[in-house]
Amino acid sequence: MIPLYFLLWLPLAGVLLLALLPSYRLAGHLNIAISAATFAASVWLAWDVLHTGPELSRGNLFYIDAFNVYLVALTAFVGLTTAIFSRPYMQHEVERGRVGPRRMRLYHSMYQGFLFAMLLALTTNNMGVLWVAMEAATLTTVLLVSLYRTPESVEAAWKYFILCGVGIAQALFGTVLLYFAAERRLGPDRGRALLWNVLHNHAAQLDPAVLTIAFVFLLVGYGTKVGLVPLHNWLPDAHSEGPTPMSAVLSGLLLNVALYALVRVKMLVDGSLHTALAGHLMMGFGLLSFLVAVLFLHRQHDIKRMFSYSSIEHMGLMTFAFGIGGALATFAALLHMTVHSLTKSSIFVTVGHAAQLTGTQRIEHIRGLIRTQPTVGWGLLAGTLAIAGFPPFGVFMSEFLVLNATMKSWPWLTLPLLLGLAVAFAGLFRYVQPMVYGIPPPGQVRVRANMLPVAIHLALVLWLGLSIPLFLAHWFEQATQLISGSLPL
Amino acid sequence: MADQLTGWLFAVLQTLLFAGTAPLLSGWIKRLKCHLQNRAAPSLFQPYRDLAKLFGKNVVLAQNASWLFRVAPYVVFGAILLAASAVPLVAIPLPTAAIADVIVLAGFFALARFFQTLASMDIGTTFGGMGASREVTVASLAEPAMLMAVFTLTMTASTTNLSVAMQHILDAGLVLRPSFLFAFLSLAMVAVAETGRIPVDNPETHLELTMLHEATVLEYSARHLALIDWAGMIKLMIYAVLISDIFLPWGIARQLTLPAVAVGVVAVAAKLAMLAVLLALWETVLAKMRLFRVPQFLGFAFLLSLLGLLMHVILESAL
Amino acid sequence: MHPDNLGVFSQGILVSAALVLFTSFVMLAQARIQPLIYAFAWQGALLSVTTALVALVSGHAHLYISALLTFGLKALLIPWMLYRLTQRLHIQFDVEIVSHPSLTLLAGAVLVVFCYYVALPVAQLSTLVTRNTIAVSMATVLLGMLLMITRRTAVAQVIGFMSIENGLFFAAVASTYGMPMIVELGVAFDVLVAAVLFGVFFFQIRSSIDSLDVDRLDRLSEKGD
Amino acid sequence: MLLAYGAIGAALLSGVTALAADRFPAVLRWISFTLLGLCGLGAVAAGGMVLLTGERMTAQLPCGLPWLNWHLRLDPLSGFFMAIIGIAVIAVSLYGPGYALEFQRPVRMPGTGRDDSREHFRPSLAALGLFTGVFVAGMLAVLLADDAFVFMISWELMSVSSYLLVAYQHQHPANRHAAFLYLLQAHVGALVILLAFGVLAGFGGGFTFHAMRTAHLTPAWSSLAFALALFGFGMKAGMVPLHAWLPEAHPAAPSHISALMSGVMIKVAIYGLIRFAFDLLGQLQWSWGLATLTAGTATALLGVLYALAQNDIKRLLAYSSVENVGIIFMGLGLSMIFVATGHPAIGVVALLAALYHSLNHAVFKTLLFLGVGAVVYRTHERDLDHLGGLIRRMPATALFVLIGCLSIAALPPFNGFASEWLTLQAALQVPVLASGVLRSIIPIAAALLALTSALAAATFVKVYGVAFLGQARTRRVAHAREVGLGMQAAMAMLALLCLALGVVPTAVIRLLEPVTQDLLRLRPAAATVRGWLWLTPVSPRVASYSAPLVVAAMVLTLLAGYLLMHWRRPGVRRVPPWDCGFGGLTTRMQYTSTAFTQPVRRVFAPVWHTDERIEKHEVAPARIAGLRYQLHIGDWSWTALYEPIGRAVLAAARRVGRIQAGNIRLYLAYSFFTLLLLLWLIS
Repeated sequence: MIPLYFLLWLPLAGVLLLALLPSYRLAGHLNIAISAATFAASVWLAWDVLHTGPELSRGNLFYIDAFNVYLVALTAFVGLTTAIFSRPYMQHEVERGRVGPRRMRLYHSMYQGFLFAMLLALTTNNMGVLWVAMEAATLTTVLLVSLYRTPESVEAAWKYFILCGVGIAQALFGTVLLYFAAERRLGPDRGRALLWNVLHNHAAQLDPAVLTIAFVFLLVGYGTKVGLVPLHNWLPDAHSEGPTPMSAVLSGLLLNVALYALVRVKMLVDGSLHTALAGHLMMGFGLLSFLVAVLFLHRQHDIKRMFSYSSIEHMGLMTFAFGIGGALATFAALLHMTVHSLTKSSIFVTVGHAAQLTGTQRIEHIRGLIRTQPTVGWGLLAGTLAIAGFPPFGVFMSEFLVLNATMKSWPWLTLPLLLGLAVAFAGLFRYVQPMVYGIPPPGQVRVRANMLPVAIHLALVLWLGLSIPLFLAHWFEQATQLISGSLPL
Repeated sequence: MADQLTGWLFAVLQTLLFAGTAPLLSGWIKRLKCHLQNRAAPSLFQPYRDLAKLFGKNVVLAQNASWLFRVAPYVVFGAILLAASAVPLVAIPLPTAAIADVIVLAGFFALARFFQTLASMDIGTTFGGMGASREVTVASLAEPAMLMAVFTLTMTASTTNLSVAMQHILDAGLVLRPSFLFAFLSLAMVAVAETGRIPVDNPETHLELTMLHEATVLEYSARHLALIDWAGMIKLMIYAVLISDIFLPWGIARQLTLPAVAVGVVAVAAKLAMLAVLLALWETVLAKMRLFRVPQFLGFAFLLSLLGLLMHVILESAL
Repeated sequence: MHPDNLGVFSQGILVSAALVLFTSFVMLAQARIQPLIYAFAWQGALLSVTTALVALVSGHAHLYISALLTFGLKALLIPWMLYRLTQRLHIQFDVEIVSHPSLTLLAGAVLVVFCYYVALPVAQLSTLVTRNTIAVSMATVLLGMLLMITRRTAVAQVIGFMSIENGLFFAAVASTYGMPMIVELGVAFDVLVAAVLFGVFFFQIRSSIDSLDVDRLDRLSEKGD
Repeated sequence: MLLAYGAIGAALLSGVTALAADRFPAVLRWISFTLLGLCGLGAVAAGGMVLLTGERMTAQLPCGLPWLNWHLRLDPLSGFFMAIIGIAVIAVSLYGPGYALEFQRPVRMPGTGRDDSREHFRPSLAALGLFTGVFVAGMLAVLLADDAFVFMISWELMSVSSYLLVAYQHQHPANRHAAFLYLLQAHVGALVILLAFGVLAGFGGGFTFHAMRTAHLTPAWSSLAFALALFGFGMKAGMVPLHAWLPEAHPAAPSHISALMSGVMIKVAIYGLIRFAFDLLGQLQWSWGLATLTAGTATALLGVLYALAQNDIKRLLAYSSVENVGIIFMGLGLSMIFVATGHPAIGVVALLAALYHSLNHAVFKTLLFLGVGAVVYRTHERDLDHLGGLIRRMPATALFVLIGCLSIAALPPFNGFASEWLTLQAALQVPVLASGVLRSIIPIAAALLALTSALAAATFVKVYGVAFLGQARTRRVAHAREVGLGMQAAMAMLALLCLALGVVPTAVIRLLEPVTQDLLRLRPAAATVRGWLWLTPVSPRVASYSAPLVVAAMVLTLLAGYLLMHWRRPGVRRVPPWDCGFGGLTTRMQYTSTAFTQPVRRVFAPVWHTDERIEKHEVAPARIAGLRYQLHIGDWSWTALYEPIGRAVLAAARRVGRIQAGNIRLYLAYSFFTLLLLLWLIS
């Protein structure tokens, strides 16, 4: 459990430290250092869990199993790479005078705060604390969305704040009902009644009626944060208006965490209901989000906004897959979580550079990236290909599995899925291609770009696409077994 | 072994016969036409004289003519000659018929046309291009009709090998087949188009608006021109022989004995003479049609052959 | 159940529950900013009273703490902050036009019925004194949302948001005698931070569109062309 | 198998080495292309070995999913296509080093100012080399794949890399548009193929081809699967009306890539269809055959008609690829029909014809694209109406292209003729069929095939006549020079192959025996019964063709004629062209390609979206000083199919866009009502 404490205390310390540190240059380095340490801790933790199996911390406050440990590692990793990217990027922003040093302090400290909130949400064993952490994640990021203080960013932040706040509130109500149901069964020792492992063990005894209502509230609540249509409206705004590193972690991580919470809940509900209600609801929402987002892709003017819609699309796909349930689908969804967050964050990194070197986020003003700065151009192209599900990138593998699972259990739903994939692809490419190709407009200049994160991420995605390393496969299988109760094949 | 050798020998002889008598046929046709249009007729051997004269002359070549222009006549002649060698003229047992069946025959014609049209474009004159363009248009419309007609026959005989087909028809004896009727008509029309006769083309004229084939040979002279003209005559004869020997093969020699072959020669001569009369009449009665009426003409030919095919499928599938 | 076969405190709980719900309706109907804040404060106070009563009935000591917490936070601190803000933004006397107020109230009433209908199966199970309060709290939550939907000023929306929080808290207290302490604290902390942030945002919005009318925040949309 | 690995490895390696090419161009020209050549040799060797021994080799790579490794397999069918790819790749690797010089000199960017520093740029050689390598590797990998997963991966790899090559010269908007269209259609096709595999896998319980072979499908399901496959692979192969991307994309790429795409990539699609229909699905149904035959006929005819109407020489070649794909499809369709109706012997002939034509088309289309590439390389002119007279400037290229034209126009004794002859022979065997419908439809298809080949001949008379014969129409063309030896060698090799494949068809058929053995459990016994000299597809009695003798006879007659003519040399006088005595011949009097096709355009008018404009510049009534003629030939599939779909999607997007109205209260209302709805649902 030692690594766990490191994992949580490091970012928490970071919050205070960075809040006090005046020099933003130094803060940038420190930010990287802390994230690196956190990542190391997560790896250590993963190592432990991989060898000794699920762990329950003293006081039952934390519970680490295969499902969340790999998300922890992923979160810490993306946190690190994004931090690496954010240092030069934000410096450049300061030089452009979009943010002042004081706000940079806020930025850095909130960055760590956000990481902390997510790690807490992932590792905690207490549904209540999970809720608190999710809310905290919102609170820490909401000020970062409006970091530039432009009217758009403020508007985006406000919507983000209100919608997520209200949504999360529903989730809390669901949690209360959950507690209510559990506490009536587990009786006296109230403290344990919200512990996930306890709930999971006694899921069968929980009262279905209550849990159904609870699930609805939790679905709407956490679903808002996952960005399920029609609760998604905050997402494109928030992702497109904040500073790019934020967009990267929001798209890459926050959505994952929310989905994680939703899946945890689903596991409980399934245990109690013995009907596929939860699954069907998730499938419905997933499919709807997928299809709607796909169409939105065709009406974009802002490059970051476009990719946030693609995040909605992929989240919808994952939700759908988790909804289907079976081992294969779950495996696919887990894999898709990983590859999507890797790819999407790398895309946002690239997009950030692109926006800096053209000085705009308007798609129609970005042209000929490959000429101006080949690394950025190719990076964007590769990332888009990857996210559009072209082999040999990992996204293809997961989508392949999702389709596969769908064909097995819901053959006719493969049609809308395929249609959606095609339309989504068209939507992405009709905008991306002119940006990377062609002749750059005057005044488009190279910038100091750190493409290392992109390279690493894409390389990883490629690796996952060609062959899943054994330990990872092992993890996925454990997690699959945990969630769906059976092994893939 | 011995009879094989005689077979090949005979094949060569027959080919020479083909080449040798082709001018005679066109001379005969010319003569008939003159009589019909009561003009003073040239001698039956006029074509030979023309050829001989042309062979004797020096070649006058355009400055910018390329090697292709000079090779083309030989290729054209060669291709047509090969085609001739594959068609049973007087006797059925023809080893060369196995080398090239009907489809290959069409292929040879196409080859000849390909080179002739190319050559006509080589100099870069307007007439050349015009001729080539029209020639290929007409040809590409004639080809399917012809193949369709041939299919009808070959489906009856279930072979594309000419001598085998004729054998089969002879063995079947005198059978009236509706399909053959249509096939005959369409093949005749195609032949008219392919050999550049009225009403599709007019070999006698050099008027810009009317000529197809002639436009492609304007720049040629002397031996080149001779070869091309000769090839044209052979082509005409091939079509005539095809029609006559396929639709009324009687008289053609079945084995290579002298009397049989003699009978064959006479028979084929008679048949060709008759056909020539028909052609002459036809050319006298009809007038050259506008270029863009030709597609309709050939379309009709295609329709006929299609009908023939359907007749075969519907009425004769029992036969 | 009939109130008359209950203890006086239990009756008190029911009464205050009713009052909480009533305050939500008041807020829904209230067009002026300042009275809205007062109503909100009253709701907080009633909430803490309820909590105290529940603590008294059920004898859970830790509920007293949360009662105090609630009172401090939701009856005093947050209303006060909001009040100060409205003063500093000079909007305390603003009156906003609520479209079809009566219709809104009617909708609220329907909502209550709906919530009762939904919560019925849950209520059947409950052995607690305060069994039907789940419906009430759910209603409070939904009424809060309704408030947010019908109001255009940011302040009103915040109050709606807070009243949703109240509803949640009420649910927690009334249906399950409160959540585990750590969760309580966490939630309270979150609410506090949220309140502060709202304060910040008023100014940001004000400075960006020099008004607090959220309907004018519609730059980001996909309507275009 | 090792050879195949080696080939793929070499291809990838050449791609990797090319990365250095931006700094040292020589690397690309010498190392990368050499490796590519090795790859080609390896592929040919691997394919040839399998074809000669007729054995199958399988392997598994520890990649992919934990429970689904990569299954690979090399059997005669894949071997044959591997050999095809190999040949083309060898040619390209010979051609490349010379051709790549084209991209070393900076190119002017259109639309930028004179004194602009960005006016010139150098296309990245690294990208060119890298993607070429990956492209080739992808194609080879598709052939090796033995489970749907590997198949899809390598398939998409092939598509993506070729897409990047199409977009290589992306300074031209047209190329960008072409690339987008290409990738989009490729992706859609891939998804459909995936669905087809999914149906099979659903019944077979696994994504390995082995499992699919053992799957037992109901006729309805297998028909569905086949329909999907036909759609997917047809889209890649350029089946009408899914062909729209092909004439856009193939010309856009650098010529040697166009050669690969047109020559072999669409063959990979054909391979996919054969593998799917004949191997995986097994039980063929004659209705599929009919569908394929009809599609093929339409494709062939429309393809050639569109080709005929083109003036851009590379576009023209692309359309003629569509035509040839149609011919191949006809062969496949016939084969399906005959096999399904219980005449495997004839089915084999048809299948042979299809395979044979795939090989031939690969050879002569590659040759033609390389030749045209040479022309473009020297003249920077793709419009036929600006070329002319090249036979005198580039004699070698002219000769090779002539051979290519003869082959593609299906003229004896070249290879194109042999395969079309086989197709016709197969079609002529209809009397054996019981169904009168088939017996009347198939001959019509055959006749249309004849029409197609005649039109093809017309097309290439036009190409050769306008581009290589006559007089040069522009100054640049008039000063064109012959290309380097490497490029000539590539073309020479292919030209020889054209002749060889045409002259000894029996040898090719011998090679193909194991393939048919594998697919239809039957060898084309009759075809070579009378020895290598005679090709007798069904039986000597029914039909026979002896290309060697034809060639011999032809050579003899030519020699004889030549000697006869020249035994005493009558002089040759060079004079100005006669031209019916008009004289004053200028290059502008020549028939242009537009003029050449006018009669055909008029005959088949409804096929095109023709937009013909004549602007008269009249100085005085009835005194015309100048005429301006412009003609635009449109593809009807656009207005009929693609534009409506695009519009529909955009309309849907617009509708959906309304829900994101920007008003936060609206959004709140959404979640509010969602909540209510769900609550209402559950209770």
